[in-house]
Amino acid sequence: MAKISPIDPELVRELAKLISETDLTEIEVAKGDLRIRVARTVTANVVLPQAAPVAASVAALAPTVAEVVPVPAVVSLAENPGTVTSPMVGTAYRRPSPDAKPFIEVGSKVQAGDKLLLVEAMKTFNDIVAPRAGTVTAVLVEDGQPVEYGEPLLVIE
Amino acid sequence: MAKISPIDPELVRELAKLISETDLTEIEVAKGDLRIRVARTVTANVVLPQAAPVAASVAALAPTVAEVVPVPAVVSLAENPGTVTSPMVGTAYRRPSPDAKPFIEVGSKVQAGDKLLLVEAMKTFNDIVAPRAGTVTAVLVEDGQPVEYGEPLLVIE
Amino acid sequence: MFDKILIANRGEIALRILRACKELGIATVAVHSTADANAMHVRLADESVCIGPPPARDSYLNIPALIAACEITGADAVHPGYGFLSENAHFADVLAEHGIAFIGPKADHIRLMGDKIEAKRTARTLGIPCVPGSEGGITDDEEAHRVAADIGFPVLVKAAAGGGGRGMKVARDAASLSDALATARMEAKAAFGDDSVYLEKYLEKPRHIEIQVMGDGRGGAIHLGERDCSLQRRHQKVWEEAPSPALNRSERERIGDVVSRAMQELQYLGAGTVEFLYENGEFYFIEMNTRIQVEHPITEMISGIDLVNEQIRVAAGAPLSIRQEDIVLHGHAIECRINAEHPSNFRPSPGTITYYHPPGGLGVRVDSAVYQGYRIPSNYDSLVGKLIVHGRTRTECLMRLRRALDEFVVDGIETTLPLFRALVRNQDVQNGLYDIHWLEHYLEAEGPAEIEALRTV
Amino acid sequence: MFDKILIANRGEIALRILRACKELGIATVAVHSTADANAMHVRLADESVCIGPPPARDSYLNIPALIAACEITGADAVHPGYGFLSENAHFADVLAEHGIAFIGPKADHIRLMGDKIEAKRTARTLGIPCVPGSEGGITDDEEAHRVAADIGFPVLVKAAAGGGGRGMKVARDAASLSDALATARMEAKAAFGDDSVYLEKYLEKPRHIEIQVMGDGRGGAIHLGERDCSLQRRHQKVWEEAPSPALNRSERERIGDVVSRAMQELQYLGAGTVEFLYENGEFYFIEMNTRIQVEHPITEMISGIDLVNEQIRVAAGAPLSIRQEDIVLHGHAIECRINAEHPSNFRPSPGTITYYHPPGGLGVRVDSAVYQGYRIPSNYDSLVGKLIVHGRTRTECLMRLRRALDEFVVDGIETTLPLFRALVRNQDVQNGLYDIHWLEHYLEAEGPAEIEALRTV
Repeated sequence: MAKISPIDPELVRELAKLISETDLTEIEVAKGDLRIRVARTVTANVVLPQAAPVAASVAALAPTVAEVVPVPAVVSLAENPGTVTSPMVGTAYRRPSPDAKPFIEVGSKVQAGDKLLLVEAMKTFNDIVAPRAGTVTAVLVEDGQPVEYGEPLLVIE
Repeated sequence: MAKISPIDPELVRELAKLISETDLTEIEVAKGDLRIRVARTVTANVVLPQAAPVAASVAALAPTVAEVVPVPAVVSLAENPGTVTSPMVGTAYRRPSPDAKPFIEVGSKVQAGDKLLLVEAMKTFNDIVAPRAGTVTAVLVEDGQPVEYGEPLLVIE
Repeated sequence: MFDKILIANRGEIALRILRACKELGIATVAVHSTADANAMHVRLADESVCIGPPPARDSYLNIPALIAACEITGADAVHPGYGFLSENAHFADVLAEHGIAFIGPKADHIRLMGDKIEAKRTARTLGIPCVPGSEGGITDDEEAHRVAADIGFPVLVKAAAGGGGRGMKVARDAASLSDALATARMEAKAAFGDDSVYLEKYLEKPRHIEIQVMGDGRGGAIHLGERDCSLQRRHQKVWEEAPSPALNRSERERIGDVVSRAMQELQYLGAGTVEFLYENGEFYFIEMNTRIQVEHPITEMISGIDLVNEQIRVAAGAPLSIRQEDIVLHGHAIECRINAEHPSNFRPSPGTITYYHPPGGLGVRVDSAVYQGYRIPSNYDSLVGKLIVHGRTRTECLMRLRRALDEFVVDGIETTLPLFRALVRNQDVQNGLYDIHWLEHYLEAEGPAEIEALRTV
Repeated sequence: MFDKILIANRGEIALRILRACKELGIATVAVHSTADANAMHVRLADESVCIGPPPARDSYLNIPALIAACEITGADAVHPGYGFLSENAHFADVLAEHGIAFIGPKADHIRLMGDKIEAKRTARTLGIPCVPGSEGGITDDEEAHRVAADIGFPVLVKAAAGGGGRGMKVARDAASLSDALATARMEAKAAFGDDSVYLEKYLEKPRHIEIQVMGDGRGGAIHLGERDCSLQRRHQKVWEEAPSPALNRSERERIGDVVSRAMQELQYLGAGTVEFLYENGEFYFIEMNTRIQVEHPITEMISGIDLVNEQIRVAAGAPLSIRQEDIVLHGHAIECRINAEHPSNFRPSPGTITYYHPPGGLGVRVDSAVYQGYRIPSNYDSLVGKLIVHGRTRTECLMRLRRALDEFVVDGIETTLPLFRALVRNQDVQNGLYDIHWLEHYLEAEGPAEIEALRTV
């Protein structure tokens, strides 16, 4: 025990290099009875409470606050490559006319170019078509729902 | 194990050196039944640029800015247990009268209670005496220099 | 004019004075305790001197330290702000002995108004209306009825030797006066061994109305209208407005005229405030504050006069920059004192401000010495800042205050912002229908729930 | 009054409009590009709609998106701010077709003033002074001398077919006119194959002076005095003040009267600005802006009129809230446009604001949509905020501006704050002695060194 140091500085240094290179926060290695664990706390990201406080205080104060689009959700859905977002502000419609049946439902198989929805803006109905083939796994808007630019409409997987 | 201290200070020191060298915040090493874990909290320096920007902009803008007491220096000196600080605002004098020689010089050996300086405030001369015996290792004020509360006057080691 | 002014105060008022000095081209010396080394006024001053440890008695109230700070910096005048040494006649005397100007009234006037009994006597002599009552003790019921009829019901029957509420009875009409007299006498006899009582007009729902005055010390004095500071909690002003929603122009001119003539006679110097209770069209003198007040900005907003600038000028011997006839009051102003306190239970909340964003835009003024990253020390008062809003009408002012309160962000500590968000939405406040008891009642009733609802959503 | 206003803009003017709406109790809709999702006006609005990707043509200039945003939110009016669609008559027309009010002038007036030649012809018809010159081309030297004597020297000889400075000569007196004519003709002939020239009064050191007007659209119109915007860099206003240090009261009233009568005749609706060059006591029309301007706050500060509030009211059909005779201008106001640019070489400096502390206190107004942690996008203009300062006199205003600039902290990006710190200390600026070329000359001479010296110490 006393004779050899259990520490292999080179090993630790190597792990340290790896950890910073890979952006990991922890590496644990075990071999035989040797176990080494290195960790690094990512530099406390001076989290400026930007959005939170202002939004909070505003929300607190405006009892008439309307539904604000839930930005975080939008962002994560928008990042999904299968999400079809609205190319414009307007009103989304799921069927060609009030009596018709919807263009698609969850589970519908679509080909690239298939009509999925209409978005009406300035009395003009704009077709929203499938960018690729696949199955509709989620429809995120109601018939007649207002949508803003970039708002997720549905997901094709 | 019970006979000898399980702590090997050298080992810990070695790990400490490694941790600061590598910018890690944690290292854990286990070999056999020995397990050592060292960690370091990187003081999440939420560096709020308080003093700096304001001071900078002020300094930048007031060409008449007077000498502002270098607070950081004061703080570190003030933390030295041998530092004698001014108990009041006033003017420090190093000698009892303009012609006399200074009470002390760097290198003077002093006993607790020995007179070191005078601080004059409102035409009253207040004795500054040695809080303990020792050798004067630094005199930080000039004769006739204005001093503020808590300003380091001299150091006795 | 002065060359260098030492600001013998801290917090927002120290910054307010510093700004006035800078705008006059006068050099500034900030003094501070060790707890205030990072204060905004210290950072912005031309020079700063640490005058002692955190306790105020060892620093901001430490006269020798302040004199020494003047001496080592060569300051030729001291502005005391409010609180601390601002109404300390001895401090004014000591400064005079050292050849340093005190930016405030003459020491004699500080002394006079500091003695509450002497102040009332002087007010009466100067023609300032006081609470009417019997001159001295009354032992005769018939005399009591005569006096009561004279001052008008309701009257308060008080034990002449009394205090602390004992032996005090309210008589609402002549019929109940005899009873009240008998009971008060009995209690007075039992409590103090003396059954003589005196009568005083009883004010049920008074407002707190104060008149801002400014004098040149040589018999020139003007008034700048009133402030209504009725919204108080534990005798602390919370919300102030100018003009008062309760006064009309002729009332304003009448009381202003009385007060400014009194100040002329007194040869008053500098800024001062004559405080009154006001009920049913009548004013009753309470006291006079011989200093700048926390709520002075609302008067500045409606009069266009920089009161601290004016204080400095007249202290330096200059005449008043304005005559009474030049003063035109424009619009309406409200000040909210935002404290580092829980908004409904008022527990102090010192700590570090982690995010700070003051409101801006037209008609919005923020007087505050805090900044993001500033730690509010627990040694002093809890004032975070004053939000002052001006509008062309009281309605516009209230709407603007509401939007400014909605923009104001102070994180990391509790503040009384939600209290003000509740007040600005309150019907009574909107209608200006409140007296000095209103806020206490509100806080005992629906207040806390309404305030809590406006903290976060 | 409107129930819900959609603010078709971003940045500080979007926030300015939002504040006016809140103070009128009108619900607000913010629109924004994806780059502005975290903008202050978005956070403070009652509702917000993302209208497109960062490029302005796809978002803030995207008329169908804005109409759709009105439709899905039920907004009954649109305030266009300045820039973007604010002077787009087509946008006003489309809004009208959709039954949505445009908070701005009638589309015809936008169109009229958007056509520079038509605007000048109209101005002349309405009695607004323009740069005098020959009516058309001159071929006869004698006629040229007669016209030159009439309009006064110096005169500019310009090729009638010309442009781009070619064929332009300045004649400072009658003696040099013949030479100038000959040279100009020769150059004109060579360049354009046509030697006819025309004469125009040559302004050597004009100031930029503009008159703020407000009309009710039914023949009621007032003016609110002038703004002096002579301190410009590359035709961008940098520092504006009101009133102009160069105008006296009678000049102000004379030009104000001319302009307001013209607006009455035009039946102009809403806020507008008539811009002039001013030299030797004479005004020369440049153009009219049919929108609220960046520098509108200085007029608000001296007039006490909330211009955006007034815009909204008159757009809703209300009469003007003030008559010409009610307008009294008080004191002096200066605005500094603080940009995210290097202060002496003006390289844009987008990025994240790591520390933000605006100045406060008496007479200081900050109109800004930034906050600590805000990232200034590189897609739009670089305006960080406007510092607007008011004082009872120009001197007080300058002193206050200086102290406010000293308090202002914006870290993390370069800003033009040091430029203003240099300007407020400059003797010419202090004396009000500058023309539209002054700032360019200053920046070519001692400016950069002085500005750099005021960046940090």
